[in-house]
Amino acid sequence: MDLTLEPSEQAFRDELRAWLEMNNPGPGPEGPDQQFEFRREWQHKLQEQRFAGLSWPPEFGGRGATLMEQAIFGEEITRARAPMPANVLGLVMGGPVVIAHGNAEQKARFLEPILNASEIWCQGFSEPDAGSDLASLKTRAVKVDGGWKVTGQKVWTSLAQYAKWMMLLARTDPDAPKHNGLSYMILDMKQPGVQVRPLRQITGESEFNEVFIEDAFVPDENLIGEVGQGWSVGITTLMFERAGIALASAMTIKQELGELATLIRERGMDADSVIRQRFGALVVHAETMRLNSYRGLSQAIRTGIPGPEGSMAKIQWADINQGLTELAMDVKGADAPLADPVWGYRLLRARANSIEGGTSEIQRNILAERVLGLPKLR
Amino acid sequence: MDLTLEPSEQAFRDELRAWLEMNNPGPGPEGPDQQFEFRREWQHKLQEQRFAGLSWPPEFGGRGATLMEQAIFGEEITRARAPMPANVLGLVMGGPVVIAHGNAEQKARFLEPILNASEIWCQGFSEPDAGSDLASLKTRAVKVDGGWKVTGQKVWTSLAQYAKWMMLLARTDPDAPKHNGLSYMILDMKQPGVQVRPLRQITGESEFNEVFIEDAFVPDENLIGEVGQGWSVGITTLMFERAGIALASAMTIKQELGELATLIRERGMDADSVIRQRFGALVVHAETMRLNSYRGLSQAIRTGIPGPEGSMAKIQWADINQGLTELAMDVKGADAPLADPVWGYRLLRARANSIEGGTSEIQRNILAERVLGLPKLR
Amino acid sequence: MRFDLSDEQKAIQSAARDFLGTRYDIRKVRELAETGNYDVSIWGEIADLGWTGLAIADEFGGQGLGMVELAVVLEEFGYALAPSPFLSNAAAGLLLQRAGSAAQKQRWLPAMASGKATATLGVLDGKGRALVPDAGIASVIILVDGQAARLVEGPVDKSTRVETLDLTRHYYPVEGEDGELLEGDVSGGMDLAEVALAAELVGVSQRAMEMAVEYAKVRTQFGRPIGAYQAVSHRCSTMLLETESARSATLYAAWAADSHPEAAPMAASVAKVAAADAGWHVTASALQVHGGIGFTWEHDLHLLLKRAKVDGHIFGSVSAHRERVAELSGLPSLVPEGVQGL
Amino acid sequence: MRFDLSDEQKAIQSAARDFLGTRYDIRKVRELAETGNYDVSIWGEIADLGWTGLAIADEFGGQGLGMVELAVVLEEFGYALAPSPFLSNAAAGLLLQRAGSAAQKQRWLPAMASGKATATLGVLDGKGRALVPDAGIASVIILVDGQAARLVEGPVDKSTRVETLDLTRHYYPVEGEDGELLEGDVSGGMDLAEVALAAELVGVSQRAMEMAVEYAKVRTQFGRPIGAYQAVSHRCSTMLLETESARSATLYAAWAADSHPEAAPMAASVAKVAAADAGWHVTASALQVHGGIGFTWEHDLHLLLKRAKVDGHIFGSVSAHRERVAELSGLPSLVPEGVQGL
Repeated sequence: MDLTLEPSEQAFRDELRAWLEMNNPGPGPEGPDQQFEFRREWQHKLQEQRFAGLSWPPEFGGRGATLMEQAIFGEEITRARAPMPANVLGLVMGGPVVIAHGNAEQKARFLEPILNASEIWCQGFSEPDAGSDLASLKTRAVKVDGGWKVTGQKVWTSLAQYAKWMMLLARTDPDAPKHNGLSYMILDMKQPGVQVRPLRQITGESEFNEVFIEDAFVPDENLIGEVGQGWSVGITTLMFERAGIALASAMTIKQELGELATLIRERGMDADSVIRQRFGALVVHAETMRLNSYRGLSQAIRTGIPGPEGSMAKIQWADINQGLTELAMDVKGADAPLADPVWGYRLLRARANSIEGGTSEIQRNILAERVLGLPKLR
Repeated sequence: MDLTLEPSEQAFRDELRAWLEMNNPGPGPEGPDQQFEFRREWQHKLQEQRFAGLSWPPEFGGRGATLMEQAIFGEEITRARAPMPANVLGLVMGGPVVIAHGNAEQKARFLEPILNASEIWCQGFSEPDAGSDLASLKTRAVKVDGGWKVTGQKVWTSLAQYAKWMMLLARTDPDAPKHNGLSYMILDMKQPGVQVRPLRQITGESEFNEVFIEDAFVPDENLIGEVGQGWSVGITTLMFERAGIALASAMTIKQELGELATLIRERGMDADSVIRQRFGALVVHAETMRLNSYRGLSQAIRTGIPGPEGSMAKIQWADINQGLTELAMDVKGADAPLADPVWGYRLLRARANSIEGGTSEIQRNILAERVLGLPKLR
Repeated sequence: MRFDLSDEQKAIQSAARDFLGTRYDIRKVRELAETGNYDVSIWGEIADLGWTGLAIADEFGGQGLGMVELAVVLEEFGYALAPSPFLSNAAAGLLLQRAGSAAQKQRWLPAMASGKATATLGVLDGKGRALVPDAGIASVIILVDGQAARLVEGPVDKSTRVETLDLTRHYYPVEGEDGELLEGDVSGGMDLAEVALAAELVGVSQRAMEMAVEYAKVRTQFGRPIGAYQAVSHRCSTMLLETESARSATLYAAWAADSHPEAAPMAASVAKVAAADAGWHVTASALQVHGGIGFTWEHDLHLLLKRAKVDGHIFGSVSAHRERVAELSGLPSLVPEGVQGL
Repeated sequence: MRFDLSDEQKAIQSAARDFLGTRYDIRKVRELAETGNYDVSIWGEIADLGWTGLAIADEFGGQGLGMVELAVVLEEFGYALAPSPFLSNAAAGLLLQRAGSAAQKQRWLPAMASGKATATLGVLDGKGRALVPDAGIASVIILVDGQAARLVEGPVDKSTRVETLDLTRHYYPVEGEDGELLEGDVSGGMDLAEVALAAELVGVSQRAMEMAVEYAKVRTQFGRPIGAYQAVSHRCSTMLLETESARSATLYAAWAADSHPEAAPMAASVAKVAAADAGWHVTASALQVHGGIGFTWEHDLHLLLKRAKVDGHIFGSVSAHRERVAELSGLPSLVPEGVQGL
């Protein structure tokens, strides 16, 4: 039991923190397109220090950072309230998949444009009828000469409007058992068979898109891994993504609890013991989430792979966000109804936290089946 | 929408209330056996006014009370903190079953001794392996000359130590689908094949028993209804029992909330706004439980049968009892650990409330399937 | 005893469900919400149906029916999520009738009963401001300040409308200093207003629950309708329990207001707390049942969710009513009067 | 960074699990509980293993190990539900070592390290009384009163033992006026005591969770193991989440106490709240999973449930620690010091 950082990790953190203090570009412009271009610039800046391809091996332009360094990066960039790089999905998921499962040509073709944000990536896994039950996805890829013809619909696709490439899970064998018939391929978004429609959320903004795919073409050379191996190619990246995100999420929550404390004081509610107890309970919950995440990270560092215990922090994250935004409403009292880009927005946004990235119900199934060994419902 | 009582109901309540004021014997002696004899006397006293056989038709010695009058009785006897009659299960379940499904000889044989408490009844439904899944019970009744040989084990059998008769659900056809193979019979507890063992609870007391039945004999004339019809004979009584109990339970909760308010004041916690909010929330919950029960009663009066909505009050009852006893512990603070026949006892006893009489999980299944029409899990 | 609507009350309920279901079809609701309008023509029809005067006494040209009948109609307005000043007008009418002087009542109630004038109601916060629904179209604005209330003539300038979470109702900030005092039973009148609000919330909850249950029956994942999984079905059971509890509490409070005045204050606070809690819990829970689709603007659920959240913060606060329930149930307040207040 | 036990710490854990599992087999625990005894012979073995001096400095004859090692052993005492003065003695030792004078430490710690003397700890309530575990056998009783603590010599008369919900530990009411003052860091010492208590509660929760999960795998109703139903499996997931959260918080607080003192006060309060809440929620939830059988005296679960409940009410109150967390997280207390206090 030793939570101190290694000297090299400490050095990495200090260097990163100092660099962020000098280079943090701030929140950037309003407007989604302007914001996106701003983040593209920011990615260039990050990549000058090899912070964009943080986890990538040096031979592909990365920094070869350890899991611990990746976690530190997530924490620090959040702490600094610095923006995320534009091509975040390519950096965190697409690139690592190509590196792990791609061939030499694919590496040569795809990696560099991810790093320099000249080609943006999005992820095409979820479908309208395949949410929690992702493996039931229906988008079909039919073999044709030189490649595949793809037809189907994807949903919750962030960055699709900017993306050149989609990480696509499609069904290449409709007769195989459901996980086995899937393949992982890289779809060119800039072709007539691909239509992107923004999906407006209850918050009013559009973080996500629907993508309608009709007879779009994927050449053979864009298949990653073997035909029928798409599930295992795609799913491992999701676990690493979660482990990396947990600590950054805990930092965000800490910041928001700090803002909530400010709100409580400003509203003169800091003498109200009911509010204080609710706030204290949230902080306790947030601290245990942070510590659970550290424990999970520590385990992942030793075993090489994040465990199903990560579902705990995911459940906690949603619960805490929902609880803290509800408390903020009660603190605002008679002003709670007013549209408010901070707390009003967050209240609504938090409702999705128990759905996105695997519902809390699915996370509880994972804990029950994979950690506790309880029987799966058949 | 009119919650005023009919003049006849008002008169019944006033008469009952006045009578209870004059005749309430108080809590009675310590010691289970002395207490039981005291309640036997009390039943005699009640039956002088035909309050014991309250719901029974006058020709069988009852008062022919309406559902509303039964509910008033439950509320008033609870309000007066008067004891329950000794033969409560015979009065509320055994007698009504015999009246509804028994033949003339059975009515002549069984009813009078229930009313005068000379023969106590207990209920033999639950078994160690048949709790929530009651219909899977295994106690077997094998046809022999002139009756049935019964072997099995029953559990959670209150009053078994005093009982002459058990309302027994036993499997008479092991090959029939599980609900269809059951029959309802009346077992003589005073025979060598029946052993009663008290079941000690976590509270330290023994409200219940285990009953071990080995080759006990039930004569043909003690079969109630048809062979194989036991499930429908037995189960209807449970629904009526619940409707009658709900209002009395709401009254008990009201009394306990009153005692809790006293505790809060005595402990000087009545200026603590956290305690006040928790208390207020419990009162709101208790009021809605009471009102839900009234609504359920009102519906049962019109339709003649209590509906599945009764599961709502059952869930609430358990939640409220558990919540209010936990609040009492927090009010007691540093004294909470001390053994306390009031709050310490109730804290432990309340844990069973979400299990006994159908777990809260089963009640939620009932609401989902029978009120909301959601699909049953297969 | 009949803890249920009478045949006459059921007829009102059914008429309201039919009328509002056609006039405020959910596409219409969405259109009005997104354009920030009410539909004035429907208001005329509502007045013609006599609902604007439902609980206003005969002598003022109303129907002289009770709080139960009004609650029945209000639940349907909530169920339909009608963008309409019906709630604010009804609540103000209740308060005016209970607490206004003879002259005030004579002046305003007949016009309100006929639908020619509308009134509204706001509760002042600590800084002398209130967020008042529909103040931009109301002829009368009643501002409540603790146990006192004042009447000012409206409407306020429509351009002062502020954006709230709830797209289906229009709010205006109003400062409250002047105005004629209402000298009667303001507290009793506010209790009626809270019951009216609770009734609307019951309707909102009912609608959200029905949507969730319907979806749980048809949405299939892992080879089963999701409603067959206890994570979903028990969630729906809890929604039922909260909605029915709020309904029981509201009907009882409405009945008590009409027929059992000594129970009315406690009953009103219980209804307020139960309905406000149910409103948020049930709509948020319905969103969870729907998963991602429930988080989209295109789906109608968010309109209910937002109405429920805002409804939980207008008039008195839920915690103040919980406090009042404690106070009326054996824990007399230790705080000098006036410091708390609803 | 290693948020997990070192190999050495794991060896201690495994030794403790093995030793306590044999010495405090659950039948033995039940027998001791029902007869109201501890087993003195086991205490001698515990001392021989060096656990009585685990966290006592070398200079006083202890092992000089850290709070993490002590927490590891305490979790196993909780898991075994050992009827033993180990917790009270350890907690008092931590406080004495942190807050005692050189003379006080010299006088008592060596005897405690060797197991020849035991100490205990109680927190005075508003009336100057404390419910003190194991005061009937302790040579030293430390009574904490806000930020002050006094040391009195024990033991108290064994006949003054009072019955509590927890059958596995012995409590005595002690009045606290006299005694030598502890002049050092009482607050820091109490934080250590709370972490010790939290560690025990983690063990209690772990045991209850394991029992529930095991039962859910073998108990069949409606043709399936009940653990296949989400009403049960999700309940078990929540038990896991609460138990692991309490464990993370406790290990962190123990590590902070040893290695990161500026984080120690907050970490101790977080651990206290998380572990006390988990203790009751998990044991009560385990009872629900067991159904009727879990409500019987014959089943072992109630021994855990009762220990958890009582543990949640000794030392500082959970709400006082929640308040302290708020205070340390951006909401400075507005109440003059000394009015609240843990």
